[in-house]
Amino acid sequence: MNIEWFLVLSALLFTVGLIGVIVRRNPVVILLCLELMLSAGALALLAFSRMLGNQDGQVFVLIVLVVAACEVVVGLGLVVAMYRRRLPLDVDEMKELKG
Amino acid sequence: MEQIAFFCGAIGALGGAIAVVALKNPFYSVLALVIHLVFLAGIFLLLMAQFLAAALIVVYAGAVMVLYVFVAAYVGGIEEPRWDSSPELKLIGPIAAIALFVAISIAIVGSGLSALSTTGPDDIPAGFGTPEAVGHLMMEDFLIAFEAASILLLLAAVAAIVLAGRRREDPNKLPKGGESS
Amino acid sequence: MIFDAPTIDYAGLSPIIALTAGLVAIVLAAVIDPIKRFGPVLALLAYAVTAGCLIWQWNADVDLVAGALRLDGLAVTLSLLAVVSAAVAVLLAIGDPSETQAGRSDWLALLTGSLLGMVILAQATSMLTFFVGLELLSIPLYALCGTNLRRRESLESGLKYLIVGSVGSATLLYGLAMIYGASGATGFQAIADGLQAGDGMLSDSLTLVGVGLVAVGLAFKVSIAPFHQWTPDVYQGAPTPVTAFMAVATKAAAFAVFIRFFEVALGPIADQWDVLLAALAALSIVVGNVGALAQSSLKRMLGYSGIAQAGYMLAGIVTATQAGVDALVFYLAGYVAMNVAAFAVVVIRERQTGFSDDISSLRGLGRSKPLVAWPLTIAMLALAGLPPTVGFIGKLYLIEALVDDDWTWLAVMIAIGTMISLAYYLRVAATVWMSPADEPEAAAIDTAALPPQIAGAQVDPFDDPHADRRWYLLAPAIIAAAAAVFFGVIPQPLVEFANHAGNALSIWIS
Amino acid sequence: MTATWAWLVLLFPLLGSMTIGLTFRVLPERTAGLVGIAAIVAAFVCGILALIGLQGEPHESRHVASSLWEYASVGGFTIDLGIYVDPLSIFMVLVVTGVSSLIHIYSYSYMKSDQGYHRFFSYLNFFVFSMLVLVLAGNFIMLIVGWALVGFASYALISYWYRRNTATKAGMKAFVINVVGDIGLYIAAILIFKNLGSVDYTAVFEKAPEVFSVNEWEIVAICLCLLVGAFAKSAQMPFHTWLADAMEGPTPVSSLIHAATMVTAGVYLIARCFPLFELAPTAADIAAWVGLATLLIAGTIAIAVTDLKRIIAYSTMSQIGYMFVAVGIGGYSAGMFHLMTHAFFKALLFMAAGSIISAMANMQDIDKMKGFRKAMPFTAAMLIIGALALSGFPGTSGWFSKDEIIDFAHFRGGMYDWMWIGMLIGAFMTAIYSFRIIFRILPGPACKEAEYLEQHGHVIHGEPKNPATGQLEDTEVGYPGEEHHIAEQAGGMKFAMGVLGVLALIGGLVQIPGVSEVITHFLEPTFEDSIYAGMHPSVSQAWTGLAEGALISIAGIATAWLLYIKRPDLPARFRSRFSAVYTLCVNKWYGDQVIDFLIVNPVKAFGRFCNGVFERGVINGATAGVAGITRSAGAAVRDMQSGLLRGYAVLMLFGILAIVVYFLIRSI
Repeated sequence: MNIEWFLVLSALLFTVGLIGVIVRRNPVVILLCLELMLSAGALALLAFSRMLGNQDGQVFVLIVLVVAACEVVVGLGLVVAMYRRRLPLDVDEMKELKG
Repeated sequence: MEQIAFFCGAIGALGGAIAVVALKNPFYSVLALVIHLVFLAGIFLLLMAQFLAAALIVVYAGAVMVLYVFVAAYVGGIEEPRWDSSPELKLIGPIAAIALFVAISIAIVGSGLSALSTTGPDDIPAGFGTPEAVGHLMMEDFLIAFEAASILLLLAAVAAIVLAGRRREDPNKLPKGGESS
Repeated sequence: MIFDAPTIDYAGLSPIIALTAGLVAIVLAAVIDPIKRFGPVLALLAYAVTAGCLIWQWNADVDLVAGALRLDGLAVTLSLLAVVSAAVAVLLAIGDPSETQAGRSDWLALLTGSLLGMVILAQATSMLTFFVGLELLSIPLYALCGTNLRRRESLESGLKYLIVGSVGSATLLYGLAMIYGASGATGFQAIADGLQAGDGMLSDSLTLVGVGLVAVGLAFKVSIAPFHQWTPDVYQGAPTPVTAFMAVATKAAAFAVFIRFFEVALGPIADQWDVLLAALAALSIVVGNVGALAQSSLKRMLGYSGIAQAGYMLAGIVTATQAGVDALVFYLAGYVAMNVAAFAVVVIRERQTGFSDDISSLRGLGRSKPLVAWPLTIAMLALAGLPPTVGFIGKLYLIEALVDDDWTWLAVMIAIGTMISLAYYLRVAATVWMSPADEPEAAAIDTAALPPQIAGAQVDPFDDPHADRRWYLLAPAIIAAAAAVFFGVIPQPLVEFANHAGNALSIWIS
Repeated sequence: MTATWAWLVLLFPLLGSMTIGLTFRVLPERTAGLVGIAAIVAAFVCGILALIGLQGEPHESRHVASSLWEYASVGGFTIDLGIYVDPLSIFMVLVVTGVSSLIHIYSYSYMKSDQGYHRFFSYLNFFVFSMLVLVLAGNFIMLIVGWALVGFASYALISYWYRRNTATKAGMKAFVINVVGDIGLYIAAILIFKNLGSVDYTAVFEKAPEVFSVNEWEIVAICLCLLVGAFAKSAQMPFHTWLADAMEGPTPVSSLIHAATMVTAGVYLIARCFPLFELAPTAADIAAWVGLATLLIAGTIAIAVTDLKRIIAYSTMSQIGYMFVAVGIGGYSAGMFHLMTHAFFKALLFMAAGSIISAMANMQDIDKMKGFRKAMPFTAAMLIIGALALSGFPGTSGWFSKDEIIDFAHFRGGMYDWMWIGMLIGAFMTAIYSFRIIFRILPGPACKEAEYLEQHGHVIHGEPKNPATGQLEDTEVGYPGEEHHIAEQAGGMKFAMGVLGVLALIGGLVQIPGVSEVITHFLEPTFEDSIYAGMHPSVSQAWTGLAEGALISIAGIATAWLLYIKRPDLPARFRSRFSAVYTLCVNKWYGDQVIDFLIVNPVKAFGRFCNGVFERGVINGATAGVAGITRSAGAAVRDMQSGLLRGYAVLMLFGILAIVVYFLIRSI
C-alpha cells in the first residue's frame, strides 16, 4: 500500500475534524473533533515513519497521544466548570468577549 | 490483502470521523470516535506501529473515552438546536476545508519525494514499532520529551482538579449570583 | 538490546531541573495546608534558582540530552525573560480571585508548569521537544485562563483559547509531520541537512506546505494576524495576572522556537518563507493597530496592541540575519518591561474599581495616584515607541535590521504602524493625566467610583481599595517602568543582552 | 568648549522642566515661574557663550560635532547622542532661547491666575528643551527624537486647558497631522541610512554627492519625505489646517510655539539638509512652490477671518511660506534672516493680541473690538510696531528680511520670476491684513470693554466663555483664570513686549544690503559649500528690491486704511459736503465700490472659498477620509472579532488555506 494513500486519508481526517470544529456548537463535540485533527497528524507521522524506516515518528505519535489526552482533560474540565456555573454549553453563546 | 485491509480501515476511520461531526447527540459522537479510533488502530498496524495501535486502543479508546462518556453523561446529552446563529459558516467553512484538503492532497501527490509512492523500505530493522524499540528510543533519544510529557500529565491532573473539583472554600464567602450577566 | 542511556550534562540541564524541582515542591505543598500560604515564596524561590542557573550557564553553548535541547545564548536570554515575567505574574496574582479560587498552590503549579514549557521551548532543537514544550506551555495556560471560576468571561476565554489553540497545535503537528517526511529527521540541524541532501526537497511541495502549516501554528502562538483572533478575547477574559504572563512570556518562548526552527531547521530555504512571514508581519501590524483604535477595555486594547507588536517582532525573523534576531530579542526584552508596567497598573486599578479595566476608570489617576499613573504613562509611551524609552530604540533596531537587508517596505510599515498606534496609546496617557478626577466623594471610596462589574454583588470580597499601596503590585510596575526608561537612555546593556542571543545563531545565519 | 556650552544649552531647560514637574507639590507658584525663566535665560547665556566660542574658531572649522556617548550600536549601525554645533544651529539656538526667555517672562505675568501654573511652566520648559534637541541634533535620529518631542510638547500645550473640548480636539488634530510628518521624516531617515549607510549629518552630507547624481529618483524621494515632515511641522499646504485650531492653546503658547519657534522647524530642516536638496532640485522647487501657494492662500484667508488669533496664525503660515520659498530657491541666509525677524514681530503681535484678548475677557472677534488706542496705549504701540514690521514698512525688520527673499527670487529669474510676482502680491495682502487688525482694534469709539478699562483702570470680568463654542468655561482647571492681565498693568508682559518691539523695529539693521550683512557672513561657514553660495543680488539690485517692497507695503497699508478707516465714514462726509448725485457718481462708484468690486470682494470671496471649501472641504475631507478609512478598517477588524468562536476558526482556515496555496504555487 503506497504511503500516499495513508497521507491522503490523514488529510481527509484533518479536514473532517476542522469541519467539525467549524460547524458544531457543543464544546464536547468540538473537543472530539480536535481529537480527530490530532489523530490525523499522528497518522501522517506514522506513515512517514514507515516510509523512512525511522521510528522517531512513532515516539512522536506517543507524545501526541499524551498531549491529546491532556488537552481533553483540561477541555472537559472547563466544560464541567461552565456547566457548574450554569452557563450554556454552546460556543455560539460564548459571545461575552468580542469587538 | 493489504489494500483491502487499508480500505476497510480507511472507510471505518473516516466513517467514524464523519459520524462524530454529523451525529446530533454528543453521546453518540463519543461512541463514533471510539469506532474511529478502533479502525485507526488497525491502520496503525498496517504501518507497523504495533505498540501505538495497542496504546491507542487501551489508553485512548479505553480510558480517555470513558472520561468523555462521563462528562457527556454529566452535562447531559444536549441536542444542538436546529437554529443556527450564522448559517453561512456552515456553508463556507466546509467548502474552504475541502479546498484545504484538495490543496494538501496536491502537495502530497505532487511531491517529488519518490518514497511516497512506495510502501516503504523492506529492510526495516527487526522489531520496528514494538514496545521495546519505541521504549528504547524514548529513553535514549527522546528522554526530555518523555519527561516533559509526564509533567504535562501531572499538570493536566492539577488543572482538572482546579477547574472541575469541588471548591473547598466556604460557599458563603463567595457572593451568590456572582455572575456578570 | 542494550540500554544506551544518553549522557546528561547536569550543569546545562540545571535550569530545567531547578524548575521541575520547584514545580514538584509546589504541587506537594498543595497538600500540606500550613505550607500552602507560602506558595508564592516557594515559586519565587524556584524562579530565582532557575534564573541563577541560567545566569550561571550564561556562556553555555551545548547540546543537551541527545540533541533534544540546546542551551545557548538565545535560550538563556529568552528563558530569562520568561522567568522574569512569571515572577511578576506570581506577585501580581497575590490576592487575585483567580489564584484564591484555584487554590493558591495549584494555580502556581500551573503557572510554573507553563514556565517550564517555555524554558524547554526556548532550548528545543528537536521537533518532539518543540511540540511537547509548546503544549506544556499552552495546556496549563488554557486552564489558568479559566481559573477565575466565578466570572463567565474567564471560563469563556479559557475554552475559546483551548479550542482555537488546539486547532493551531493540530495544524502545527501536521506541518511538523510533513517536514519530518520531507527531511527524514526530527532534530533541527538534521532537518536542515536532510532537506539539503534530499533531491529537490528544498522547494518541494511537501516541504513548503509543511513550512506553511508550521508557520501557522507558531503564528497562532505569538498572535500574528490572521491567526490572532483569540488574542483580544482571551486577554480580556483571562485573569489579569495570567494575561500579563501570557502576553510577555508566551511571546518570548514562542519567538525563541520560531527563530530556531526557521533560522536553523528551515534556514536553507529562507528565501521561500521570508515573503510569507513579511506579509504576515505587515498584516499583523495593520490589524493590531487598527483594531486597537476604538477599544474601551484596557486589556483588550493591550491585546490588539500585542498583535501589532508581534508583527514588529516577526519582522526580525523575516530578515534571517543576526541583526534581525538581535533586534527581535532587544524588542522582546523591552516589551517585557513595558507590558509588565502596563499590566501591573491594570491589576491595581482593577482591584480598586471592582474589576473594571475600562479606560475611563483611569480618569484623573495622574492627580490622585501619581505612583500608579507614571508607570502606566511610561508604559504607553514606550509601547508607542516614543523617545527616550526602550520602545523607541527597539523599533529603531528593527527598522535598521530590515533596511540593512533590503526590507525597506516592511520598515516603512513599522513606521506607519507606530504612528497609528500613537492614537490609542496616547489616549490612555491623556486619560490618565488630562481628565479631571472623578467627583471628590467618589474618589474617597474608589470602589464606588464605578458601578460594580458584578451585578448583584454588594461588595466584592476581592476588592482592594488600597491596592495602590501593595508593594507586590507597585514594585513590578515601578521597576518595569524604570527599566523601560533606563534602557531607553542607556540601551547598551540590553544591546549586549540581545547580541548574546544573536551570536548563538552565528553558525547558521549571517 | 563650544560643545560644552551647547550641551549646557540643552541641559538647563530639561532641568527646569524636571524640577518644576517633580516638585509641583512643594514649590510655590511664583518660584516655579522664576525657575522656568531662569532655566531658559541660562540656556540663552550658554548659547551666547557657545557663539563666542564658535566665532573664535577659524572660519573653515566653525562646526563642531560632539557626542556625549554612543547611544547604542547594533551591527554596523551606531547612534550617537550627538550634537552638531555650527553657525546655523547656534543661530537657531539663539532665536529659540532668546524669544523663549521673553515669552517665559511674559507668561510669568500673563498666566498668573491660572490654576495650572506649574504644569504650564514645566511643559513650556520641556518644549524649549525639545526644540533645542531638534536644532542641535547631530544626526537624523536625534532630529527625529527632537521632532517627536516637539510635537508631543505642542500637543500637550495646545490641549493645556483640557476641560475645553475644542482645545483637546485641536491638540489631537495637531498631533495627528504632525505624526504624518513624523512618518515622512522616519521614512526619509530609513532611506538615507539605506543609501548612505549612516545617519550622521557630516557623513551623510559628505557622502550624498558621491552616491547620488542630481535628481536621481532616490534622492528626490528622500527629499520629498523630508518635505512631508517639514510641511506638517511648519503648517504648509496641505498640512496646514492644524495651526489655526492650535490657537486654542494659551496665547503665550501660540506666540512661542505656533509663531516663533516650532513652526519654523521645517525651514530649519530644509536649510540644514541643503546638500540633499541641492542634489534634488525638483524637491527644492516643490518646497518653494508649496511655500508660494501657502503664502498666497493663507494671506487671503487672513483677510477673511475675524478671530484675532486666527488672523495672526494665518499670517504665520503665510510668512513661513516666504521662508520656504527662500530655502527652496537657495536663499538660505535670507530665509533664516526672515525666520529671525518673524520670530520677533510675530511673537510681539501674539503678545499684544494676548493683552487685548485679556482686556476683552477672552473675546477674540475683531469685529467686536474697537477703540483700544487710549485704553491700552502701550499695547497699541506694540501692536502697531508688530504690524509695521509684518507688513514690511520701510526701516522695520520685516522690510529687510522679506524683501531680501522677494529680491532673491527675482534675481534667480526664469520661472522664479513667477514666484517673485506671487510674493509681491502676498506682501500687498500682508500689509492689508496686518493693518486691518490695527484699524479695527485701535481707532474709533471705544467698545464696552475698552471704555470700562479706561474708566475703571482695570479689565472687565466677563463671564468666561469659550470663544469657539460660547460655552461657559471651567475656571478651575481649564482657563486663564478669572483674573486677566494686560501689558499695561503687568511688568513682565510689558518688559517682554518692549524688548521684542525694539527688536522688531531695528532688528533688520543687522542685514542692510551693502552696509552690514551680518547674518549672511555669520551663516557663511554653514552654507559655503552650497551651489548658491556665491549668488547674491548686487547692492543696487537689492536696494531696488527694497524700494519695491516699501512701495508695496505702503500701498497695502493705504489700501487697508481706505477699506477699514476711510470707507465707514466716507459716505457721511461726502453727503454733508457735496450733492447726493456727485457722491453717487464719482466717489462711490469710482472709489470704494471699484476697489470693493475689483479687489476686496474677490479677495474676500477667495479667502472665504479657501477657508470654506478648500480648508473645510478638501483638506479636512482628506484628513477625514484617511481617518475614515482607518476607522472603517478598525470597524471591519472589530466586526470580524464577533466573539463567535466558529467564525474565528473559519478565518484561521482561510489563513491556512491561503498560505498552503501560496506555497503550492511557489513549489511549482
